[in-house]
Amino acid sequence: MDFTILILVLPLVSFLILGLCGMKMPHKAAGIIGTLSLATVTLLSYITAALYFGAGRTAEGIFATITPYNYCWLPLNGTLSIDMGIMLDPISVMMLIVISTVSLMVHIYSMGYMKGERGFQRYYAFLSLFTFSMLGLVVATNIFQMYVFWELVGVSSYLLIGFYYTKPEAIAASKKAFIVTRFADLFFLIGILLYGYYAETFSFTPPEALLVAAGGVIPVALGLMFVGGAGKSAMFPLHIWLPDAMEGPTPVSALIHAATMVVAGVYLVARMFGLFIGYAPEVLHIIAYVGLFTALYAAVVACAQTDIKRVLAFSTISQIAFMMVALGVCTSSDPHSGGLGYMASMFHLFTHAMFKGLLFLGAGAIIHAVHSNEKSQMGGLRRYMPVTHITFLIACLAIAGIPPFSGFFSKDEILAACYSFSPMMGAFMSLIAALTAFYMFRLYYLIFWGKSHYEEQLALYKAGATAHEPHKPHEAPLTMTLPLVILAAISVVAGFIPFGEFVSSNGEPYTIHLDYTVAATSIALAVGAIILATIMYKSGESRLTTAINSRMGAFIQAAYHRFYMDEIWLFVTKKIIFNCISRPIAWFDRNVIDATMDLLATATQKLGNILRPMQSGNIQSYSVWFLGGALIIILTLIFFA
Amino acid sequence: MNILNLFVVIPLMMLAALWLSRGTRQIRTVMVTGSTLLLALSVYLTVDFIAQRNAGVTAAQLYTDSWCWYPSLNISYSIGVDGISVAMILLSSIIVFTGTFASWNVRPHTKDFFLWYVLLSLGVYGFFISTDMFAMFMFYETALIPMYLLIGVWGSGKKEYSAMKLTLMLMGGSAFLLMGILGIYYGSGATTMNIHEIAAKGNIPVGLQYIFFPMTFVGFGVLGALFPFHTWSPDGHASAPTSVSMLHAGVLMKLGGYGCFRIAMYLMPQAANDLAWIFIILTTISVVYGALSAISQTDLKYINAYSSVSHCGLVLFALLMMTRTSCTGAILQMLSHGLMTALFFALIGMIYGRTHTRDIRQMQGLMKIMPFLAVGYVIAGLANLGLPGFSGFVAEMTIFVGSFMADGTFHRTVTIIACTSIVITAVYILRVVGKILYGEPVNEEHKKLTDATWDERFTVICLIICVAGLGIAPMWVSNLINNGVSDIITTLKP
Amino acid sequence: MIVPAEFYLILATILFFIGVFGFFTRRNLISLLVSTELMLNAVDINFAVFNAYSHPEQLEGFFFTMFGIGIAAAETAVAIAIIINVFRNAKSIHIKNLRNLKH
Amino acid sequence: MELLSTNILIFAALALFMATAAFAAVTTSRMMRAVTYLLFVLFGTAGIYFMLHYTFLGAVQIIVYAGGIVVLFIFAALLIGKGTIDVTHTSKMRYFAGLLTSVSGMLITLYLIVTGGFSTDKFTADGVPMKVVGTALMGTDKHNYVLTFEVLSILLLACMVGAIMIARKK
Repeated sequence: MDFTILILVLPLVSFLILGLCGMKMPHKAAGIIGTLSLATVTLLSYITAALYFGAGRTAEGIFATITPYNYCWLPLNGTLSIDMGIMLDPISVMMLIVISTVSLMVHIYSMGYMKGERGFQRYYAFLSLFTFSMLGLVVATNIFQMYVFWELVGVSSYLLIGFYYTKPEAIAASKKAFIVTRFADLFFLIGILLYGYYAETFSFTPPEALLVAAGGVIPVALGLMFVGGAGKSAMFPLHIWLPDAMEGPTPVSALIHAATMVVAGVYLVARMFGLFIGYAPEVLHIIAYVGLFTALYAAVVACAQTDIKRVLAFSTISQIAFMMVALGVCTSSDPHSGGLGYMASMFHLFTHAMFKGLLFLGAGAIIHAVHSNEKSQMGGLRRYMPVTHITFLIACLAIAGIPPFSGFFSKDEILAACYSFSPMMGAFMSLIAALTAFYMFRLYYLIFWGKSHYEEQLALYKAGATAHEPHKPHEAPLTMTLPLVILAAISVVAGFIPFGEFVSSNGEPYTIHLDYTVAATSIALAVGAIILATIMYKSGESRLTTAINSRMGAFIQAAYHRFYMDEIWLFVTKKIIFNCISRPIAWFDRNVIDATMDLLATATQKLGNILRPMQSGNIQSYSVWFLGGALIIILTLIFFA
Repeated sequence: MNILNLFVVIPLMMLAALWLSRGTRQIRTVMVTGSTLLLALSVYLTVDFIAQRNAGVTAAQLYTDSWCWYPSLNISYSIGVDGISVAMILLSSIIVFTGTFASWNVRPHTKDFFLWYVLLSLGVYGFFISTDMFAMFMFYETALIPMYLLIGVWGSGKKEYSAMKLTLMLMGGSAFLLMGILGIYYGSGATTMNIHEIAAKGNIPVGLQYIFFPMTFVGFGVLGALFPFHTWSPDGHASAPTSVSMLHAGVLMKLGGYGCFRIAMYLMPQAANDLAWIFIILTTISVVYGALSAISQTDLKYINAYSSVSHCGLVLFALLMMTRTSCTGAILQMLSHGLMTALFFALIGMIYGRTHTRDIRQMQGLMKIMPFLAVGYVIAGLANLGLPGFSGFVAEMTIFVGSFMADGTFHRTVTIIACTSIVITAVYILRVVGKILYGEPVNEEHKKLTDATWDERFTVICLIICVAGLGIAPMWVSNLINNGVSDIITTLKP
Repeated sequence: MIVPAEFYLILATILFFIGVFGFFTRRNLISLLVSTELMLNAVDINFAVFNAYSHPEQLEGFFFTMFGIGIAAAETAVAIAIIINVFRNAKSIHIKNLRNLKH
Repeated sequence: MELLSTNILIFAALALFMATAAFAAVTTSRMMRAVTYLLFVLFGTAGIYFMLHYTFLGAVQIIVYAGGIVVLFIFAALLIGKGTIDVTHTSKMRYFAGLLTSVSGMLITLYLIVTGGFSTDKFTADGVPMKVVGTALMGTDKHNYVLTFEVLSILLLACMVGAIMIARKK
């Protein structure tokens, strides 16, 4: 599998070419270079997957972990070193496919979406950098390599969110995203340090004896690593950066903030799954509860948002929380008893990447058409944008969990895992799944059905009420619709992939079988939610909607403001850290420490001023002092010598 | 002839040539030739040193030579380098080289500026090649004095005040240092000033070590921006001209860490072990406090100066942890911080030269006006906040992993505290980047400004290549300094 | 009866310190010079007395006194020249007015 | 009583006269008077030299000091302010500081002289013959002073030139 190095090298080369001499290239050339390199990477990833899974299982019945490259990059001491390499195992191969597929779609899509934008070459350079980092992250051979690429992913996300660097919101959002995730990464780093110290290695398979000897430290280390993962994967309360990150170009949101980077935290927990199960099952349960709360919170908030990308962002948070919950409810590594969640989580990661990517790209097409993110500017678009409409509908059905779309299968596995953990957990998760269906269809109806904003404006224009003719929404160009169609196709069929055959918690094959009670419940709930959404939103705001709005106004307002989490964070950072810590420290430095130093200087000067009159140039006073001094010396000599 | 002598001889010849030269053109020719020679020489030295090490030469010091200056006090001009010094010499050469280009258009009194500049670098080189305490001290002072004039004459803002403050505080430090050196000399029996001979004897009484270790450490620590003796740094850096800031933050502050390691800790291991905790607390404060102070500054140079306090604090912090990994990390951090901060100061100088303000509230949207400088600034910022692929990450990670290896809960706790600085660093770097580079340009005056000229581009690109090079391939540094560090660590932790 | 040497010394001491007192307290350049002469005289007396009482076989004190007188003459001449010049420039010989040399 | 021999009586009178004149010289407020009192002191000093039988020295004292230097003083005093310029003292503070230091200095010195114990046994009333003085001044042996003499003469010359240069009108 020596060629796998190309998977990493190609995006990097493309980044360097575009980054260094992109400015001198025509837009088209830059786009083609980026897309071609990515297409090659995608092809290589598929070949890798084919070869890897095609090679068959070992005697133990698992897919062997292959490490074609592993070099010592930086030796730290006798036992520890930071290695760089490529490791292939079922989940990393699966991630390769997810990342390269979505990334390729986004590359193609961006050719249309970003056409004519200032900094087009830069955009492709950053995309390549991101793809490189994300691929490096998933094939990491050890936790430190993962951390290295983790940081790189963070910075590419920063650069891409801040792509429109003249927009104040984008600047603020990029800063926020980087700092919040960096804050979480601090815990990740501390976790790594603890882990490395006690396990004496950064690899994923440490010697068991050392871990047992370390005792209670390993759960702490793993918990800290999870905090890092929570930062990237936007778990409550570190989720605040993700909705703001929607200020970036929409394809970027699709790639980074829906399909790939944000699931890095899930991937991290999955990567360390063996350790979690073996040494820190209680931490896994904490993860489950954090995930549950996040899923619920995000789903509720999503119901009240008006910006379509924000709705999708909260939906993403909620869905990632689903994956986290699925990992958290695992109680053993046997998929047949308690370990189902692992497979479910990975499966959901896979399907979610496809349909959420599709949703974002669809949203991008819509935004491209109406030049706004606000739902009030939309409505009735199904007539103008048929392809987008159909693909968006497919994605909505997938995320709502309607068979035979892919989301149904993966979500069903998660729910099954939750029910087997505890019925309470399962019930909550079913409820959230229903909420998901509700807010997705609310979004769907608000965009594609109801009164057309364009027609209203046109009517106004014709009546002479507005001065300029409204812009007519139009279907996106082929470069944009093609990825939509491809992703939609994948979303339709992905559910039938025998995912358990490839990925499971202990590596052994697992045949997915539906738990019909769970499936029936969730379908019923989803359909119910969709019907409710249809009643409420199909033709604009119905009576029911108004009634609900007036009854629960305060709650909806709170949800619209995301339960004021941003304000709390802003208070903590702005008021407490900036005004109550940094300012006083800076003041302290200038006025206490520096002043002390200055005081030494001024004291010397004052003393000099006191002594200066003695140096008057007046011979008489000199001689008085001289004689006085001489007398003192003489007296000393007389009486002490 | 010993190759190391060239590091003193070439600057001396440059001084003579500068003195004789007339007109900017000749001065530039002398400077470029000289600094290029020095750079080539130090690259050669590095390569040759690594080659010798790989060939199995294990002597602690290579290229040693000694010439007695003043027999009655056993002062001699002894030279010799180990890996740490080689690394530092390489760093100095890079900074001197790029600094020359960064001060391409310095005015007025171009000739005098470069005379002092070369004298300063002479002191720096002399310090790193010496193995005699007194010679080191002498070169150290040689490096300090020109700083006063360079800031006082060619600086900006409150330059006289800053120059005076900087010089006085560093001189205060060197007073302690001199006492420390004399203490070491007499404590070890007054037979030699050579560091390695004293270390080999290891006979300084513990009582004396307790007195003279803090003196020496603080003496060098002032230069290494040890809390609470760091306050010269913000004012000094803010007022210094670009290339002086580069050389000062990039190299001169490293003299502090180097001296702490080479003289204070190496010669007085017992006291270093027993008293480390005090200084670990101080350096931890430096690390976090410097970073926190940087958040609310509004002057670009102040931000960077406080950032230097934080990063240099990390150097001393890692040295005091006294594990091999952490000390390797400290050396890496010296290199890395030297390069990064030089890059930063160079860029700030270039931006200031155009906008005539360093107040971040008065600048906006520079990315559109001067894309090259702005991109350079972003890269410098990312390197500073420890992005993988740049030197800062390598250094910080080595330090954190190494410090974590040190025994004791105390060490681990302070390591975790020090780790928080990476988040705080991100905050102040991104704050500045967001404020001055992004957004739409608002100031009409600024819209007319031009992007970097060729000499500025050259400076910036050189430094970025160095920073990235060190960050992508850090292995060779470990190879280079391994022996040097383990010598000292073996003395410290037998 | 010979006058004891101490008597002379006491007299010289008294004269010397009267001169010192004058030097410390007078404000007029000429008065200062007068005080200086008093001190010089006292010292001259001492030289002569020590010579006469301790080493009469050699004449070192004797000649020291003589040369002292000579040098006093020279010194006075120069000093008075300076005082006159100062007076001509500053219109005063009060030392409180003579501060221009300081700056 | 032997203590009150003629010599001692003469010395006492001389000493009293000199001390009084000296004190008057530094306290009088008229410049001419100060110079006159100084003249008295100088004459007294010559008397002291005569008592020591250093007659040549006494003569030099009268000729050079009393005759030469005092004339210079008088000229200066007259040139500057017709002798009317007052010679008042400095500030009270400095007056007392000066008084304190001089008195304490005097007391310490007197204490040392009184407790020191000088031998007076070598004193002879022979005086110094002129021939000895002359040969010693012009001789080149040990304890001869021709070099000093010549140096002094050059000094005097230099002073003369210097004084003229300084006092000359521009």
